[in-house]
Amino acid sequence: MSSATATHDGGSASAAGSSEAPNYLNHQKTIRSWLLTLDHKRIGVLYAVTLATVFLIAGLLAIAVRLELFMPGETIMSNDAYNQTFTMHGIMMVFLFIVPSIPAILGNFVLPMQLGAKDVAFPRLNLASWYVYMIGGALVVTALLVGSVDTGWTFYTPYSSSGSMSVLYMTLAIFIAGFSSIFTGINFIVTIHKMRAPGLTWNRLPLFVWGLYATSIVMVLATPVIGITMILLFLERLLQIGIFDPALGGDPILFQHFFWFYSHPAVYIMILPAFGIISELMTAFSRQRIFGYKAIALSSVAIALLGFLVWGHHMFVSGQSAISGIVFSLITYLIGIPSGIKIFNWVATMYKGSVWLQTPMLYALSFLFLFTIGGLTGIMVGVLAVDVHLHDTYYVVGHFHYVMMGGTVIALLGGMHYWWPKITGKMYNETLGKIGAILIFIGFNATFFPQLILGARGMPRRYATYVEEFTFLHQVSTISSLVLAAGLFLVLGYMVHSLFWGEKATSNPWGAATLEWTMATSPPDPHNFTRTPIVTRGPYDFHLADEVFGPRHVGDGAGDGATSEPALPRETEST
Amino acid sequence: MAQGHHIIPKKTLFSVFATLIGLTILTVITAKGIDFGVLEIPVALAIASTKAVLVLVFFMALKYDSRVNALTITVGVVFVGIFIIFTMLDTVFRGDLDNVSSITISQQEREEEALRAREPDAEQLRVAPGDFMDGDDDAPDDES
Amino acid sequence: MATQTQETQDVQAHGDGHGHHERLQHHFLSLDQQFGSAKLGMWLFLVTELLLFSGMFVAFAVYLQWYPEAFAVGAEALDWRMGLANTIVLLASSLTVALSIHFIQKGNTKAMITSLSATLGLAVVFLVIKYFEYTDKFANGIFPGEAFNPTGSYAFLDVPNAVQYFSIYYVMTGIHAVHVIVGMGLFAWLIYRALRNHFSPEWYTPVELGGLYWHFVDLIWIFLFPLLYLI
Amino acid sequence: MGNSNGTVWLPEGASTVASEIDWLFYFVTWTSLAIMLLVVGGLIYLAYTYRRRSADDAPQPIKESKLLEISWVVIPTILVLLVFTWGFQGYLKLTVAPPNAYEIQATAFSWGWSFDYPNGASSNNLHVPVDRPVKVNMSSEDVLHSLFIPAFRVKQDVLPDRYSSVWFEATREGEYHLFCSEYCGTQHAEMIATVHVHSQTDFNEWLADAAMDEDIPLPELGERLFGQQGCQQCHSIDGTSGIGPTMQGLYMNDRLLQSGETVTADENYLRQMIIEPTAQVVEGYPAGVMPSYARLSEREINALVAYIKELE
Repeated sequence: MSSATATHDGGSASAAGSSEAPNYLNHQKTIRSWLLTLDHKRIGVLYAVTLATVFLIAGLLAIAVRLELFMPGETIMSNDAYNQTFTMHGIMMVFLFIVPSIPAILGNFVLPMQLGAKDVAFPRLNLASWYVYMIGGALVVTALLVGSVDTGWTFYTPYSSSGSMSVLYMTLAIFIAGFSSIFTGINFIVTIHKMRAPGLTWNRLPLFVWGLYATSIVMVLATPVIGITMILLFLERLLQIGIFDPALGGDPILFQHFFWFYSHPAVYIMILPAFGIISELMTAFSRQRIFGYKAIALSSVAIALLGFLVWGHHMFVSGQSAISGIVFSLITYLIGIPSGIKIFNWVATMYKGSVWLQTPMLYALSFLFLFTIGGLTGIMVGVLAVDVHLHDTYYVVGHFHYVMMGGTVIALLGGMHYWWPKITGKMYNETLGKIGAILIFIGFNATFFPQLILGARGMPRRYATYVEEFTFLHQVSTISSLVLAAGLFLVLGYMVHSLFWGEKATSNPWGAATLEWTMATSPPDPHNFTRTPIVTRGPYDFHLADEVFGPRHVGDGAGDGATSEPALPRETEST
Repeated sequence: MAQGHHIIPKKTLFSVFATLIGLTILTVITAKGIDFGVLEIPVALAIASTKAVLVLVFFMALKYDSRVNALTITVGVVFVGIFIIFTMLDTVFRGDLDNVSSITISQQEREEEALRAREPDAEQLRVAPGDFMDGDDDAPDDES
Repeated sequence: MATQTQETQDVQAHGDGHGHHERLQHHFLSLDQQFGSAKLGMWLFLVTELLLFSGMFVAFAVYLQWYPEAFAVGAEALDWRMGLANTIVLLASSLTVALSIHFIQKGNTKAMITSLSATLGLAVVFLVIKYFEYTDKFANGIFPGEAFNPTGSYAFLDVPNAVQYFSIYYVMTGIHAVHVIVGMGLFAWLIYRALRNHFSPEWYTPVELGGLYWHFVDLIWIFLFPLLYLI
Repeated sequence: MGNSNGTVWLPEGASTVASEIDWLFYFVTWTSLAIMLLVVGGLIYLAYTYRRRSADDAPQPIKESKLLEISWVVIPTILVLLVFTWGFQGYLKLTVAPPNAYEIQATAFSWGWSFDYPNGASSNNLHVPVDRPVKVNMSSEDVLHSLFIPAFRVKQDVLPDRYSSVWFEATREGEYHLFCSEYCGTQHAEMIATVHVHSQTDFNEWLADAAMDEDIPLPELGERLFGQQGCQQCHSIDGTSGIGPTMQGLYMNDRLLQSGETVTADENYLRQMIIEPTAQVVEGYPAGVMPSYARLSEREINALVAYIKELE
């Protein structure tokens, strides 16, 4: 089977044979078999389809926002409509798209295979998480149809607790959708702890697994807090319980603490799995062991835990005490350091490698560029005195789009291209892929870099209109957003095309060395592997990967004599 | 079967239960009978935490269980602590730089009213906004 | 631990048909792995529950520090004897749950069923006491939020910010009570399965997990009692 | 607005703290740019130098450099701690108002601002004197708002039921934007006011003028003006005689003038006496003491007359 097959980039004959074998896509064909599936791969696909739809809707809302801002004054919609539009854009993008995106789609699909497991630990819980997500999503749509939610995705009280009743649906929706995250988080942690294949030690875990592990910790610890926050907000709106509304003796700043205790770590829910993907891409397309495996793996966990100690940096001008402002600011910087370590390590991974600039690698490189800007602008808004000026301006809008979209979405796109052959068994069009990646890179920068300047010049966020002097930069941003949209539609187009007319994929088109490529077919068997793999090397030990390069390379490396018995990967030599 | 299936003797279970009941009565006695002043809450929390540890260790069998489970719940407790401490870092010190008042306007008005009631003639007791911004002062000086 | 002899056949169905224990799901290698996974999953779930409650504890701590007088008055209005009774009831139910696991580990299904039924009964007692507490308060206009309008013997509660105390009281005890009700459903289901002889000393995971859940409900109450009734 | 356009990134700075914050902003920006160049340069160089030449490339694993790894932990740490310290010091400067600051009360509401001055003046725009520390004490009538003056580099949320404050010292006369930067509902984007920075003289003049509010009823405005303009120093309202005659019961009373004539103190008389006090001086009071109040606006004069009419 595939484990023993040398599959070079050009592909090998064995792949043709595997198309006859039953795979997870074709072994059952009814709609029922999809909706009741317990297979993590199928659940990943269900999520992929759902989340693509959400991304499309929320993206169109973003275009509407940009069009309204093309000129000062009313362009295409009233202030009220604008407020509802950006609120829906925020809520859908954050709660329904970015938070679940990478873990639910790629995490679900790849994680058990990278661990050499047949499935996640709790397949039923996994399916339940998708249904819970769908219920939450349906409630969001209900809130949209029933009334006007215009609170912004942050729901700051007392505006949210005194306004329209449809806030009730929205809080309920987010409460319920939160369980989807919790289920996924619990599932992944248990899976990583308990379901690793024989020989797969913690030091041999692929970095995507480490990223998902760190993410899951945050999901488990942070998501319940948004749950209770939403319950309290719900009761505040319904019964006026007076916890957050100052008119009733409550404290609006307390709400912000509750909200950001979840929502700041949520930023790490979004970015940590992206880090994982980038690690996979950098090493696979450099065909070089990742530089600083331990540093990258542990910095993910460090970021996940430190990420809980910095929420107050969203509140520097809220009126919280100065002492907490100072503490939060200091810890914010400490978090910048592990992020920096990762970037330097990724760049260094290419050193003496064999860098192959395929589409996924283009996304990885563009991630490095965009995320560095996102991170450095993050340092800027962490500076107490400067943040006073930049807080709640377009600088912040630009910053978090660089992190969330330039980081997470770009990594997701890279990951989708990378695992596309595994998921669908088809190759996408490489030329169109490269054009799309470049178009998105240019469109993205031209959309959001002007927003950084706008913000620093004093343009507040959430403005349906603005003073004349900001017009030019807004127009640049709006026009570029259409370029960005064109790039994304191009990707959608050739991906869908490849589903039907794409070239058949070999089991390991990239020559990657992790288990899902070396041990599974494309698309994989319903149970991932026909035999449970036994792991004898680190995930990026290309020089030991007989499955990738064939036995001729064995022994080339520094005479370590690695043949069949588990030569410990180098990272594990020192403790 | 192997680990995780330790059978806890009935005797252990009953003695833990007895201790828990004892501690419950102790917490009532300390709260209702003895005045600890500011230590009232710490004492009550200390007793409650002891009870919680007993439940975790014996009833929930963490003593005999995989250490990962104990670590899991410990991390949870630590983060609850972080949530409480970091939030209170704000609420306790709110207004420490005078750019935000430490108490609400309603509270200021109530205190103002209380002062008036005490000394109805003192016209100049009107409290100006900002008078309460430096924190702990309960009220403006009566003698002015 | 994991053996290296792997099945080669393609398995369609989940659960059984492997020649292993009938309770072993296909994606686990052993019952031990399956049991350990379930337990770790349960502990993680309890952590999420803990953080759910933590929000209320934060609100409690903040308002206690801001308005100690109002909180003292509020606690005064609660009947600590009822709180104490409920504490003892919950501790006893924790004991019976722990005993039920002890019994099934020894293969004594009948004693396990008795213990589980006792737990269910104690949960009912808890809710009945809670019911009397709530109705007494409601009758005197003590509601959470805007409707808060203490009358009768509770008129002394008409002080600023007492409403915060009772809002937090109702939210905390209310969500706790919801957990008790869920627990009752859980025990009813466990008793039903036990009656049908589903559990054995080799496999009693649901009892173990139900037990952990119930102990957690008890844990929360251990903190609620002194904080709400005694301070 | 303002006198210049500032730099590429930042608007014109018109307060004492602006230059320091701008310096910090540009320090971080240039350092970031340097790091960016390092990352992007390294990225392009490595991606090109080690580009894949054949599908069979099988590079050997490299040894990791401990020195390199330590250096990219230590150097950023030093940098961020430096920036933190500066940011923290700047924050203290931004937050702690000098004790001699001129205080203005601000009320934010959906969707506008009301600035109240010690002399009773009130305005929807913020007027401040140049070169003098100003502290704005704020509270909100409904939801959260935030006062943001980009040119001054200051911002502070405005809370309901709690006072917060912001201070600044404007360094340049001109007009600047004042935005609400905390989302507050439908017209959030229109909750814009203007900051007028005046010279001290102009400010005093504006202040005196502004004390005449347009929205309040005439008698009430009159009462306020009566106090603000110093009328009460000479004219009592309770019948006692001061430097000037009391205003109590004055309206429609017959007045014996120094000239010996008698006039009825009707509206016209009152008007004239405000504008031209020496014209018809009442017997028993010195002439020429009272200055002319012709600088008051028509409405203000009407207000004073209306007020006096009510003093029976």
